[in-house]
Amino acid sequence: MRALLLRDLRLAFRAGGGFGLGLAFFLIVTVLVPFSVGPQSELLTRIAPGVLWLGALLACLLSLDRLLALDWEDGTLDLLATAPVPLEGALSVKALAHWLVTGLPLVFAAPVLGVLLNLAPAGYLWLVISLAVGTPALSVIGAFGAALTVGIKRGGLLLSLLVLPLYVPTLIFGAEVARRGAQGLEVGTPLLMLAGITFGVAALMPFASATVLRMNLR
Amino acid sequence: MASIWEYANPVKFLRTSEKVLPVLWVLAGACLVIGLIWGFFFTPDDYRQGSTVKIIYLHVPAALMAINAWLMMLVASLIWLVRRHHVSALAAKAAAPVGVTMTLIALVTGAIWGQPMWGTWWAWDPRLTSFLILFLFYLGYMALWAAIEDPDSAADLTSVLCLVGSVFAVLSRYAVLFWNQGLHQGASLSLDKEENVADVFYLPLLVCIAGFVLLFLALVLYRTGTEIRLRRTQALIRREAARA
Amino acid sequence: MLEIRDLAVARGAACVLEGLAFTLAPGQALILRGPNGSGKTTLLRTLAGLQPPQAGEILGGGEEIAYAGHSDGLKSMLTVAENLTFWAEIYGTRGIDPALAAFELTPLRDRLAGTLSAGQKRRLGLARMLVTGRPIWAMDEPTVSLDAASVELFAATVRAHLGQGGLAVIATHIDLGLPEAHVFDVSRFAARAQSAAATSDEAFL
Amino acid sequence: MIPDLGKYAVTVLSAYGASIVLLIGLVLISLRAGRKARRALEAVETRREIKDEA
Repeated sequence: MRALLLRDLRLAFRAGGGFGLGLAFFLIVTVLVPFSVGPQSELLTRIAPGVLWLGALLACLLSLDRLLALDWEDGTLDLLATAPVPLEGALSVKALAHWLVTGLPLVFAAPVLGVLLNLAPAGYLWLVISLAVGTPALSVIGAFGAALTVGIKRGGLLLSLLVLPLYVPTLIFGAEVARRGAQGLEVGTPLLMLAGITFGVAALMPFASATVLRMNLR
Repeated sequence: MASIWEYANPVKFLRTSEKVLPVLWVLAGACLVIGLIWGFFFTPDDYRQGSTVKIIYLHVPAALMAINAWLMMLVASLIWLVRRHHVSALAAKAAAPVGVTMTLIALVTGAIWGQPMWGTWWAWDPRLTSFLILFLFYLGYMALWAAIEDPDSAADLTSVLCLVGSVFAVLSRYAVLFWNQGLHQGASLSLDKEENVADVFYLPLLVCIAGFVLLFLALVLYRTGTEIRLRRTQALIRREAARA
Repeated sequence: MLEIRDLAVARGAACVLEGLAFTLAPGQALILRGPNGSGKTTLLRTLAGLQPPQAGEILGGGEEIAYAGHSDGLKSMLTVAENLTFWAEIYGTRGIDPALAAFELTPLRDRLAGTLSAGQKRRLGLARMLVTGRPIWAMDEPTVSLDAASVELFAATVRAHLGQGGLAVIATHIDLGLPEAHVFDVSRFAARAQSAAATSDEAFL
Repeated sequence: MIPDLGKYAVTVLSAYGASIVLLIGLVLISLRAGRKARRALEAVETRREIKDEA
């Protein structure tokens, strides 16, 4: 398990792609927002938490099809499925690696990009907390989508279509925490919900992911 | 009494549905025509909503069937995963386009009704939003069916997606309720208030609901038959190829 | 010990082989032969547990089998040693040096796998079998892109594995130089037309 | 014939129109696909019968 995690991390850093790409995408989306809605700072302040959450979500989505597709193409998934590691565990580890490489940098980048969008001072802490709590769920749900579409040629678009509706609850609660935080409101309930989603998904989703992956390997 | 699992045999299913379908089509058509004409021509206007109240005869049954169709797909998916009856998987596949049309009708009539009532085509009302999300789930489900060549793998994968999707649909429903409360305190504008609809509206509404249910059954039976025939055609062609 | 009884295997919806039966004792090897598309790969994947058998049973497989398919599962951005160490850790074994030595990869150990030639990559893929520590090897066309010298290396490795009480099931078209191995021609077990008409199609016929 | 729908005439009529178009469209598409599948199956089955007789 540890070996798999280390290997995935090492690959992500060496191949470059996965690691920098998500961050760059997040930056570009954030920069494009003022161009599309105008530079009024009070408007930007109001939409900043939601825009940053959406940007993080899309950046996460962008790298999902690499989560399993590369291992599928070179036969690693076949070999992993016959190895003495449970596929559920292997998928959890791969989702964790995806989060460490994609989600975690987004968490750290978000406050910097918050400056660009004129985020309210009270919002920084809650933005970071909500992203830290919520983005793991995005990776785990994404692993399910990747397992579902791994056998399909050019499944990238389909993957987005399948995964985005599944992201709705996480996005709603995550953005709600960030928004309430920025407005100085109480954030307890949505934060609890968000944490509940992340833990529930991390506990149960790998079983569904492993099931569909086994179906795809047949 | 014969076990209902007998109908899991595709040939038997085709023969039975052949007998039932004409009756279903006629009943569905009759209920819809009667219900809609009754509702459209012979019900009074609401004192507050005016004649727009007539839209409930379409909106409410469609919304009901949009959810029921997904529930039916969920049950059919479970049956396929547990008992591996091909008819069940194909019935789920056949129901999805019907369900998505029902969702679309609910959304369109909702938007048209909202225009004069709320002064806008679309409001992020919790119920409307939930249906929009349901619509996205239907699209994903159908796209996955279309993308996989091997019919058994497609049935397997879409069934799991349907299960997982159901959990997330329920989660989304609660999330949306929570999310909109945050915007305008409990000011839920909605078309659905059967609870306090008077009898004059209620009876034609019941007939319309019956019509939509029957139409749904007829369409699903018919479309399942179509899917079975397509599979049978493929199976026969494959056997010809194997013999040659 | 590996025994299969009355096994039927399917590719996609179509049954390709049926009535397969053999017993393999420790120290024995089985060479699968048959024309392209006869179902050798399907049989090996079924033995490895990647797909369920259509009928019959496999005794002694499961956690005892190490599988090597057409693709070696190598990561081009990792070095030879890193690739092999990864699999050793996954299988919970120690020491990749014997495996590297067996396939004469020791001088290449710090090269990135992506810079290897096709034959060298294959040798690395085969070296993986040694670090699995599993007694039964199920190998699909292991000698593709190997030169004569490497085939001899491979044969020597398999012989050493058999000598330690291991087993091997190998699908191949060429002569491996393993005269002691039994030859098993799968084309004798090709599924008849009726059953070949697809297992999941049966319900619709 | 048409009841007095008041100022909401366009609203109600367009809702009914859109819904009925969608429903009829769904039924027609289903029927067409069904007929096509039936024809394809019949073609294969007659071919099979001819071969069986031969």
